[in-house]
Amino acid sequence: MIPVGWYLILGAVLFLIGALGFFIKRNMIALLLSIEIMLNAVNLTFVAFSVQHAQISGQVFVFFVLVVAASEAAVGLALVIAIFRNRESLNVDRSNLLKW
Amino acid sequence: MIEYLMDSEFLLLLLKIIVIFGGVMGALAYLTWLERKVIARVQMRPGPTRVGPFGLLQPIADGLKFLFKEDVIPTNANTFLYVAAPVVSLIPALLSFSVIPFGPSLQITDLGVGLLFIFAITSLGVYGIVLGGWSSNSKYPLMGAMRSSAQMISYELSLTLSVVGVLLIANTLSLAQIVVSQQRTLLGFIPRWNIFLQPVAFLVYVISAVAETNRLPFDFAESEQELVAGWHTEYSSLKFAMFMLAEYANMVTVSALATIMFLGGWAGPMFGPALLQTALPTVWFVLKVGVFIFFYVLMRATVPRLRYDQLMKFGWKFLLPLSLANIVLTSLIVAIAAS
Amino acid sequence: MMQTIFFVFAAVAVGAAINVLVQKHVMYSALSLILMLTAVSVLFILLRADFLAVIQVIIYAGAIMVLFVFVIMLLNLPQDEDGADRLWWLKFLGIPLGLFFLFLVIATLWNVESSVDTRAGISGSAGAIGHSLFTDFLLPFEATSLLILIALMGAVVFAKKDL
Amino acid sequence: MLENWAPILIFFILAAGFGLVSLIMSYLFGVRKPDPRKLSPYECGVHPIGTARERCSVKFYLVAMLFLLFDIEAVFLFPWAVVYRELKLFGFFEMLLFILAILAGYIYVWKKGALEWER
Repeated sequence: MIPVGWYLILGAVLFLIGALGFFIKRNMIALLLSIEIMLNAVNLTFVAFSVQHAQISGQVFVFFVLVVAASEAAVGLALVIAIFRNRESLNVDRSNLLKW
Repeated sequence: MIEYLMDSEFLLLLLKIIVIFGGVMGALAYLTWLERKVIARVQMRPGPTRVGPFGLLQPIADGLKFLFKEDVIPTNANTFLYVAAPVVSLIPALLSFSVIPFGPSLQITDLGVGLLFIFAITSLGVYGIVLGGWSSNSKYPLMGAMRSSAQMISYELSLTLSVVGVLLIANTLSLAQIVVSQQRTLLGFIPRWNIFLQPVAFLVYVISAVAETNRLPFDFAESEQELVAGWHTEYSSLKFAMFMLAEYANMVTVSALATIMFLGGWAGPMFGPALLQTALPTVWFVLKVGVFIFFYVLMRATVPRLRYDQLMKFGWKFLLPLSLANIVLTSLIVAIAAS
Repeated sequence: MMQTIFFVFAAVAVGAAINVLVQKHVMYSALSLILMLTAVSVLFILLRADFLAVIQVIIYAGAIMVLFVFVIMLLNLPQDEDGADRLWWLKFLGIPLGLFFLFLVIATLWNVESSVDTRAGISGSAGAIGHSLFTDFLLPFEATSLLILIALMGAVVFAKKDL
Repeated sequence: MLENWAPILIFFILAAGFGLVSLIMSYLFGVRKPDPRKLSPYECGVHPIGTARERCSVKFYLVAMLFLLFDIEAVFLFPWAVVYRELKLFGFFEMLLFILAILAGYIYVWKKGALEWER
């Protein structure tokens, strides 16, 4: 039916889109969204490989990825709120106190 | 492909889908009539009487009226989201009926993860509210949307946790199998329904279910004295009707889920000829759901509204620890009984 | 039939992911991401990972994205602000590098036995995952609780102004 | 397995179709007499003051964040409950450890006052 390779290629394409978004976007929330795209692409790859090798552990790992994504979103958005309070902007280039 | 479509099994499935979809739609329409009648009786009024006998044609008249009303889209609204929000709200509400077992054979599909599917679908319902409130670009809808979505997610948590106790006993996520697991008896005469095994979970479930569907005494989304009509203040015509339909559908879903999880689903006394025997389970199921709905309506007619901070405090500081304690206790008892 | 469904939802996923980048307003990006997540969960169903498909919707679409949408509503930015874009040249660097990366990945995938039939796969039921999770992956599971604990504390500390 | 999901796709198409048809019907049949006052945002009859795009309380973020992290816990409980009969007391203690860790966070959040709604 559907070869596993298709899922892997789809995962790669999605990961690429996420990575591109991380380069292109300047809005902090959009950056976090790009990370979510990448995590999802990895999830898809995990599940595809788990099917290919007939091992459930790949799917268990998706579980852990979900937990990491959730924690990342919670803390990341808390940071976004804290930065927005100080800077009144979400542009990552404006948060440059530690640079020059 | 063509053979599959002409397959008798597929035709049966299609028939089931049509029966359930039509039945649910009709039931939802008459739920509004029932609610108005019951509330009117509680308040010593006759309720709708003009359209048809006992006002029975009232839902149809309401529907037609909605159809011909002006479809207002406020200036500054994000038009696309504003139009999409009612549909986003309605689809998940209706979709959960596709896994609910109305009888031993009257179920569209029995998923292995049926219970979680319903939770997943209902958790998407929040977006209809959030988008409706946000895209209206008006103050009351925004506040109403924030409040009611915060309320929904808070109570979704205790709702989810309360059913874990049942799962510890049933050990399956399939809704039909959960019903089947309750078909024995306790001590020989009490039906082995989970309400007797998990009274605390049932209590938590019922309270969270009322809050989850934004009904009185927890209807902060549209506490009319402060927020007008909550997130759908700006909505009119069939869009408004769709929001209402989604609300009633959610009400029926949580009632049906309560029946499945705690009240033995379609189980009930069986008697009479074979034809009656096949229809009876569905009758019992509908009756049990009906009791729940009646309770809902009675609550709306009699109980005053809480305050918003009381609601959040109650959910986070009372229901959540209570349901967690129930899980720990239940699992301990099950583990000791198993070993 | 299966292939049609696969292509439809793969196209939805890719299109929605691209739309996340294209949209000017973050709210639309977030909503587009929700669409992508749902499409990916349909793909999980095609891979017979039923349990993960619903979990993905519950956690990602039902919780993580709600948090995003809440924050966007909370800060209520009018538009995607531009301006001080000091690293504008990254765009021109990023796209060719990304395409190169994609080329590398696909070249690698070419060597994977891509003909494996997903029908012969394992069933990702709740029981199978639970069994593996609570026996083989017990330590990561318990470590997860610490991660959640730390995230809880960190988020509260950052978000609350006056503690 | 997959055959179980096909009916849901059909049901989804039916529900979505119903929604779309309703939208189109109300667009076709509804009267339309627009008027700037009618189309202005509702504000109890007076002219709207200020914008609706104001910032909300950070409380809502905290609620969503707490929900997210507790939802993860709930999601772990589901597979655990399904395989619980096989795990027996061992399963009880591993989940107790997990719940205790989360509970520590819950108590911390409570003490920090993130669950208080009023100031």
